[in-house]
Parts: sequence; structure tokens; C-alpha cells
Amino acid sequence: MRGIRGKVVAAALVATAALAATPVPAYAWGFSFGAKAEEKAEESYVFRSGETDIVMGGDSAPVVRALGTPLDTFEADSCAYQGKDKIYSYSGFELGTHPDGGVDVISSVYVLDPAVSTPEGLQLGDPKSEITKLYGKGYTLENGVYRYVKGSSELAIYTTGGIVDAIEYTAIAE
Amino acid sequence: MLLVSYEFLFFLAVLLALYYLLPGRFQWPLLLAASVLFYLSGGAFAIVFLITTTVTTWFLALRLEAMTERAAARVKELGLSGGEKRAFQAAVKQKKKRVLIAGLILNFGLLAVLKYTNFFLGNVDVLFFGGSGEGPYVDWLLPLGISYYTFQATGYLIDVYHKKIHAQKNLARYALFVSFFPQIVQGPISRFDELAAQLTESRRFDWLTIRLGLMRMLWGFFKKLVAADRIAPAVAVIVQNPDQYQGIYVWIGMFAYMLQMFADFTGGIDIVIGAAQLFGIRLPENFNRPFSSRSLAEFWRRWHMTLMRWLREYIFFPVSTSRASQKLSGAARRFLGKGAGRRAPLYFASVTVWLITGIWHGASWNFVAWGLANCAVLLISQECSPLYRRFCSRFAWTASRGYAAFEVARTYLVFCMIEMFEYYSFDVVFSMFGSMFFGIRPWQFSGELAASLGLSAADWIVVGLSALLMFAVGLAQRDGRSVRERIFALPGWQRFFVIYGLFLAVLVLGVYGQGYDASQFIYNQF
Amino acid sequence: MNYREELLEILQDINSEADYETCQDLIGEEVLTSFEMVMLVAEISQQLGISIPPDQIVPENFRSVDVICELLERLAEEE
Amino acid sequence: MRGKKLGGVLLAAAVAAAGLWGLTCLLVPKYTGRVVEGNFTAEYYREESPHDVLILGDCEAYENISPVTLWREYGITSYIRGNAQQLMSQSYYLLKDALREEKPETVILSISAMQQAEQSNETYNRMTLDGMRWSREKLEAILASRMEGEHLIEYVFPLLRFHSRWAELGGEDLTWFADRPLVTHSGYYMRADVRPAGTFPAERRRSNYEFEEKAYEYLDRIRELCEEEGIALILFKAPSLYPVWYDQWDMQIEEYAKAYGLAYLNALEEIDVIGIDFSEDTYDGGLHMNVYGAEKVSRWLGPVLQKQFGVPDRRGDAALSAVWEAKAARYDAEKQSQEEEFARLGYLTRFSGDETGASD
Repeated sequence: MRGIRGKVVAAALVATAALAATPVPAYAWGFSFGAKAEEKAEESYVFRSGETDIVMGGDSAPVVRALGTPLDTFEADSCAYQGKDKIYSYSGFELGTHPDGGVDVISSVYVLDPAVSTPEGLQLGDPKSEITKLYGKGYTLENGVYRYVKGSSELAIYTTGGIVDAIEYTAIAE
Repeated sequence: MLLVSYEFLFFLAVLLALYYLLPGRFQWPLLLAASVLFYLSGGAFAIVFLITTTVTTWFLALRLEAMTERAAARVKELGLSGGEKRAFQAAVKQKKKRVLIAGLILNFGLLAVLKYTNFFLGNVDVLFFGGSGEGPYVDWLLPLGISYYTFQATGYLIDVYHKKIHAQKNLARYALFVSFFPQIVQGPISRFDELAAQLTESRRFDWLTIRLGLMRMLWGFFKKLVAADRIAPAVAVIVQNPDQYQGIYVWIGMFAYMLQMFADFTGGIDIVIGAAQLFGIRLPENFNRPFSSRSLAEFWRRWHMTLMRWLREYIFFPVSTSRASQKLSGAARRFLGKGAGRRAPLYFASVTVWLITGIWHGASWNFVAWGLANCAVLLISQECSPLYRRFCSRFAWTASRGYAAFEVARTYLVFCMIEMFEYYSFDVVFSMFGSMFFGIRPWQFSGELAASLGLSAADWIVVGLSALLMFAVGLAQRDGRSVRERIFALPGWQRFFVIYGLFLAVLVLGVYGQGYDASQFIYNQF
Repeated sequence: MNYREELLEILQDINSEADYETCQDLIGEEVLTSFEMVMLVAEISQQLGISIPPDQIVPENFRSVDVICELLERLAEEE
Repeated sequence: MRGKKLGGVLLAAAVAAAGLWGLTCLLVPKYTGRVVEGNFTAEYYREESPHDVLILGDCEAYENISPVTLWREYGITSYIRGNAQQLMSQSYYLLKDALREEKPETVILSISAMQQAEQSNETYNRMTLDGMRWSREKLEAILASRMEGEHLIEYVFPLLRFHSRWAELGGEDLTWFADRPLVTHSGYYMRADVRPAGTFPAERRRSNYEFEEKAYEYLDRIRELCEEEGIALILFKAPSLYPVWYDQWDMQIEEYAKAYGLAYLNALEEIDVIGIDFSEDTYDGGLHMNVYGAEKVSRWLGPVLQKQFGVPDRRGDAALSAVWEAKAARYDAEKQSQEEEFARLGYLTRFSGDETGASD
């Protein structure tokens, strides 16, 4: 009889040891950084109108609802009906959408009048120096156009004679 | 170059033509050149690590062999015997051990640095940066198949150390063994004595082996393209949103996940083994109908066999008979009695093996937990086996087919539950267990949630039919005869329609080409 | 030095139900699993003082009780 | 025994090939629903008579000029080899392909494609090139406009590209299994519905207005080919209000035309001369002309072709008249049925996918 009892005790001992060993790393799983490296991609640029955040590449339906009825809606069918681009005009800016996998995603925001400023505080008519002050040096410059890339979005700031005269956010398709 | 790509098929066709046109003595150099080309196509820089592993293991193996021969010659020359001889041999063994350890540390060190630096840095990030992610991290691209060829090369080195085989003097022939292109991607991990000779044999064109090889590849493509890749989106959605998909969806997710993993991994291996067979080279099998296992122990003797064989031969047995485990056994015997004394080396070796298996599968604590969970279940079932055998001998119905089916289902369920450790935290796993059994609600059968899985009704039908076909083929293999022989034994027309039907199924129902990106095999990101 | 009795006694201790004695293919028929092989090796080195080197732990050497005995005798001579 | 076995193998191969061919015919898109642009290239080979004028380009070519009107009012025989998003390289190779059949006196090249050197959507490549007959030109065209994920073998065996359509097969895939209906009028895509032009979004700025080097390369090759063949090349810009045609682009075309002594007919600057009324002559709010606008543009082009380029009036040729009368009859019939449907419903069911559910 003793042999059996020894085995059962040993088995119980092993079970508890193994079970104890399992959760310790499992609880530590919270810090498993194998996958973490990929999640560190930066988010995109965000334009804000009143309370609504407009994220490049995001779903346009909730944003369009939140912004209320647009002043004008323009729809342009691409050739051979391969998707319909839409441009909503609001006071001071225009919002462009593009179909992607059955959903209209936000493809661009174009600032029209000086009254509207970017979340970072840039406005039409500001001097060139404002750009680097607000957005830093990480730009590429071509024919007076400053381009900053952040995540899957791009911010283009057009200048003529050193004065900002157009601001455009665009989503970069992966 | 992906196995599932036009480039690979074109590469294979050209190589096949050249292989059988060239005179015999040029055949294996051609294979070597092809393997190097295949490896370079996956990114030029990574070949440096492959060359390092190949050259170091080749060179050290030659050194070991030389030491053994010189020692034997010395013994004969000095006419040593008895104690003196044993002392001299022990001294030589010590020197050889140092050479072996150097080789192992170099190669496994290389693998560890390349594969686990992020894991290590991540933990550093937790300890010193409060897990905020600012800590350093590297994004090295893991060289293709490093986990596989490193094991294969070190296995060769250990075999030479144990004098099981003679070292290969010719570096080129050895390089072919390490880098033979079909198996570099995701194994199987071959032993030197079972593969090296085949590689350098010259062969003449033989339509039967080509046909068998092509058929096996076609079956691999079917499993990968028609079943695995079609179910993949649904699996991804369920696995990534455990909170949304409760109750019945945990079951669907589990079956879908297992189908995808089985079809993806065995499909890939079929393509690899089929491709090698085109050249008359027989690679070791990696699977033996795993889902017919009636216990987890049996499952791990049928799943990824070449990896498990490697771990058993080169880690499990050596560790279990190492001095450390003998000391452990002695200590356990003194304090906890004979039973514990006998088990100590077994547990010590098992935990070591399963830690390594876990960390090999992925550089994160999830996989460590997965490994240990497997280990725990195996050890517990080993401990309870006497009780279990008595239970079986007492009840006759345990020998019935119904009970066998129950055991198969139970093993499948246990394996799936352990798999969950790979993806979820402990509490999520437990909550999913709960919702699996108690969380099934009628509203879950609504179309909307099902539709969100990203698969249309037609997709589910195709996946279901392909799963049935795989199940049928699995059953047909029960009596050991390969299904392919049986197909080739069919009369002309039936054989044509079976093969042509499978070919069309892959061509039409396969998930490939525009709209689907050439998907990676799950197992070749290692 | 025939180790047959001690060997059978150890095997009996590891697993009283299994029929080790007559079976000619312990590994093939999975009568002796890799776990039990490890326990056997550990017991042999504890009780008989013969340490079986890892490269000898191959299925061929553990096919049946007689084969294991031959292995033990061979290793004992080398001691 | 040897003969019989060989026979068996050959028969099996034949059955296999027939099966693959049948599957290809079944699964390739038929383009007879809402999207018809995939049949344009192939229709050219069904022409029975040569053409004095060949028109090349993207939707600005095949939606804004009406060959039937050019014949009916000026006796000019013309054909539009145009496709959706047709690139300059594709226009070049379609021209070379046409020159194997015939030698037109004049080529009108729509230059709106200069703004896009690389293809944006693989579907357009397939619609343009799949209908092309296999030749060296087709091979070079594929290689010139092939996108990242596209493989040549997917063009040689279309089944590899379109196999995934097995789940979306419709009635049209059976009815048009082997042949295709005529969907254009000598290459002209007829639309008789009307949607007046409204306001347009603000003009977007660009950092670089230069046309890309690859676009110029193929413009040069078209010009050189026309010089070699003694064909008069006319550059053409359609009267489209959106997307905007920047002045910087227009200047580059004018400089190019001046540099090589080519005529540049810019309808965008002749809107009042042509008499275009954007409340009636467009079907999509100012992007393209409808049939009325296209006829006006043709009446503007006709005299220019005859006076400046001496394109003959062939209405006297009996054989040609017979061919073109049949074309004109079909043209009038479709125009009339579209007008009648538009008057009744306010839209054309065939082309209104999302509003009324008639899918492509």
C-alpha cells in the first residue's frame, strides 16, 4: 500500500509545482514584448474642427455625421465605376473621402480660409518661420512646399513668397 | 522566395530539367547552387549567418574526428590499458567536450541574439522604463529558416562528438546538407545519416518518383491555398477579439484555428517533401496523423516529429542523465523518498525541453507559458498513468471505439486549450474556458456576428468540404498505405479525373493572386 | 554478472502493470515510453551504479529486456 | 501497347486543356453589366473597314468624340482606341497594334493621360490589355504598365487572375461565355443622360507640375512612330471641368506641340466656340460629355480635320456608306432608347449601380 501512497503524494506535489510554474510566466505575459515592437507604429496626423477629430485613413461616416450637414457635397465617379471619391465642403475646409474595401475612408483635408487653424496652431497667412516652430525640422522641401510624414498620413504646407497659402492633410495608402 | 509563388514553381521546373539533363556528377553541385540561389532570393545579407553556422560546425566536426583518431592512435602506440587507458580517454573526452560546447555556444548564441534580443530588451524595458515602450528595441530581420538549420547543423556536430557518424570532409557536400533548399524554409530537421548520402547520389529521370512528388506538392498546395488561407481571416478576427466572440465562437475559433494550423503546416511540409522527392530525395516525415492521437503524449509523438526527435535526442536524454540531474535525483531521494528520486531527472529534463520548445516557438512569455502548460499536462498524465491503466482494465467499455473517439476528442480539446496560452493572458484563457462551456447564448447565432468574420457562405462551404476531404485522406492512411499509391493504382480515367479535379480545385478555389497577397506560412517566420 | 533480476525489479517498480519481460519491441509498441526510459536509466545508475551515456540511449538498445541486459553487461566491462 | 498509351495521354491532355479553356471563358469578367469598359480593345478587331482617323486616349477620348457624327456630317471614317485610365504607353502599343491592320492619315491623341505615368489600379490594366490580340506589342505593353503585384503569367493564363470570380458568377457569365456584345459605337461610350455641372471643390495645389519622364518617353515614341508612318498627329484636350487641368500642364503641352510642329486642339479653351452648355451636355456633373456634348465636339473637330488635315469625305463610297449606315442605325437606336429611359426614370438603370441596385 505504501508504494501507491508515495506515488499519489509525488503526483500531487508535481501537479502543484507545475501549476504554480504555469501562471507565474503567464501573469508575466503582460510584459511579453515579442509582439510589442510592431505596435509602436505612430498614429496619423489629426485635424480638428470644433469637437470632431478627423484622422487620416479613418472611417468617414461618423466624422461626416458629427460635422453636420456640409455646405456642398461633390461626388466624382472614377473611370469604369471603380469607386466614387467624395468631397464635402464645410466652412473653412474641405474633407475628401475615398472608398477602401466597401468603406469610405478619409483621404484628405484641405484648409481654405485663414480663420481655420491646425490643431498645432498653423494658419493661412502665417510666415514660413511658424512652420518649423510648430512642426520642427522633419520636413522635405520642394518648390516651397513643406511636407511632414507621420504614421500613414502626410501634412503638406504650401508657401508662396514665404507666406503659407495652402494646408493639406492626405492619407498615404499603404 | 515563398513556397507559394510562381517564382518558386518556375525555379523548380528549371532546376528539375537541368538536374536530369546534367551528367550524374554535376547533380549535387547543381542542388547546392540552387539552394544558395534560393536562399539569396530571400535577402542577400542573411546568408552570412548560414555560412557561419555551416563553416563552424563543419570545421569543429573535423577537429573532433581528428582528436578521436589521434587519441585512438596514441592509445595503441602507448599500449595503454585498464585504468590508464580510461584516464587518457577521459582527458581526451574532456577536450572534445570543450570543442563541442564552443560550437554549440557559438551557433545557439547566434540564434539567441538574432531571435530573442527584442524579447530581452522588452523585459529590460519593463524593469527600467516601466513598460512604457521607450526602451530600446531592434528590428532585425530573422534569417530564413535559422531555427531549423541551426538545429540540423548542431545535431550533426553532436553526432560526430558521440562518434555516431563520421565527419564530412568536403565542405560543399556538407553545405548542401545544411542548406538543401526545400527544407531550409520550415524543416523537416533531418539527421545527417538519413539525408547526406541521398543528396549526393546521382539519379536518372524516373517518371514515377516525379509523379509522386508532384502529387504530394499538389496536395500540399490544396491544404495551404484552399483550406488554410481561406479560413485565416476568420481565425484572425476571432483570435484578436476574444471579448467580442464569446460562447459558440470560441468553439468555432478553436476548430478554425486548428484547421488553419494543421493545413498550413502539413501543407507546407507536403510541398517541401514533394519538391525534394522530385529529385529522388526522401526527407523525414514531420506529421503522422496527429489528430488521431488518444493522448497528449501521443500527439507530441505525431506532431512536428523531427523537432521533437531532435529535442529528445539532444536535450531530453543528455539532460536526464547529466551529472546535475543525478545529483538532483540523489538529493530528492534523500529528502522525498525513492519515488521522487526516480522522478527528479525526468521532471528536470522535461521542464528543460518544454521551456526550450516554448521559447523556440516564439520569443515571448506566452510561449513559455504554453510550453510549461504542455509539460504540466504531460507529467500529470504520466503520473496518473498507473491509476488510468487500472481504470481501463476494470471497465471493459474503455476498449470500445466510442471511448477511443472520446479520447481523440479530449486530446484535441486539451491541445487547443493549451494553444490559447500562446495568444491570451491567463485570465482571458480562463474566461474563454468558461464562456466555451457556459457562455453559449442563442443570440450568438445571429447572422451579423457571423458575417463579421469576413467569410461568405461559399467560403465556409469550401472550407468545410476541404476539411472533410483532409479527414477522409487521414482515415484512408490508417492502414499505412499512402493515398498517392492508391490513386496511381486506379485505372486510367479515374486516376486522371481525381488528379485533374484536385488540380482544378487548387487553381480555382485557391486563395492566391490579385486581391490576396501571397501569404506567409505560419511556420516559416522562425 | 547478469542484471536480469535487478532490471526486472526496477521495471516492476516503475510500472507494475506493464509486461516488460516477454515484449520484444518495448519502444515500437510504446510499452516503454521515453519518460519511463529516463526513469529506468536514472534507477540503473542509482541502484546498479552503471551510468548509461546519452549516446547509448537509442531505441535499438532498449528494444527488449535481454537487449538492455547486454547493454548493461557491455557498459559494466568498460567500467 | 505503346500507341494506345500515347493516344490515352494525348486525349487526357486535350481534355485537360479544353477544361482549362472552358473555365477561363466562364470565369473571366464579361463586362456587360454596369462596367463595360473591359470590351473596348477587343471590339476594334470586329471593324470591317479601314479608318482615316484613329483616336487614342483614356475616358477623355472615348466619351467626348462621336465617330458616327464625324461620318454622318463630314464623311470622316474614325475609330477610338481608348480605355479607362489608358496610359500613354498603352496608347502607343495600341497604335502599333492598329498599324498592323491599317494606316490612318491622322491620329488624335488625348493628352490627359500625361498626368499619370504609372497605373493606379490593376483592374484598368486588365480592361485595357486583356482584349488585345497576342503580339509583340501586347507583351511589351504588359511589361511597360505592369504593377507591383502583377505577373506576366496572369496575363497569359487569365484564369490565374480571375479564378476567384467562381463565387460571383452571374447570368451574363453564361450568356456571354464565348462572344461579347458590341458595347461602343466605333469606340465611343454613349451616355444620353444629363447631370448638370454644379460647383467644384477648390483647386488643389501641387508641389511639382512637371509631367513624369516616363509619360514624355511614350509621347515621344508615339510622335516618332507617326513621323515614320507619315501620319499627322494632333494633340487633343477634352472639355472636362474636373479634375482640374492645371495651366502649368497646358503650357507644357503647348511648348511640346510648338517644338515639334504639332496641332494642339484644346476644347477646354473653346467651350463657347463649340457651344457646350454644361447644364445639358454632361452626364456626370461636368467631368465628361454626354452624347449631345460629344456630337458638338465632333462638329467642332470635323471641319478642322477636313480643312487643315485634308481628311477626305468618303460618303460617296458605296461600300463604306453601307457599313457606316448600319453603325448610324445602331447609334440612333441606342441614343433613342437611352433618351426615352432617362425621360421616364430620370436615370439609366444600366449605369446606376448603388442607387437602384443594378450591379456590374
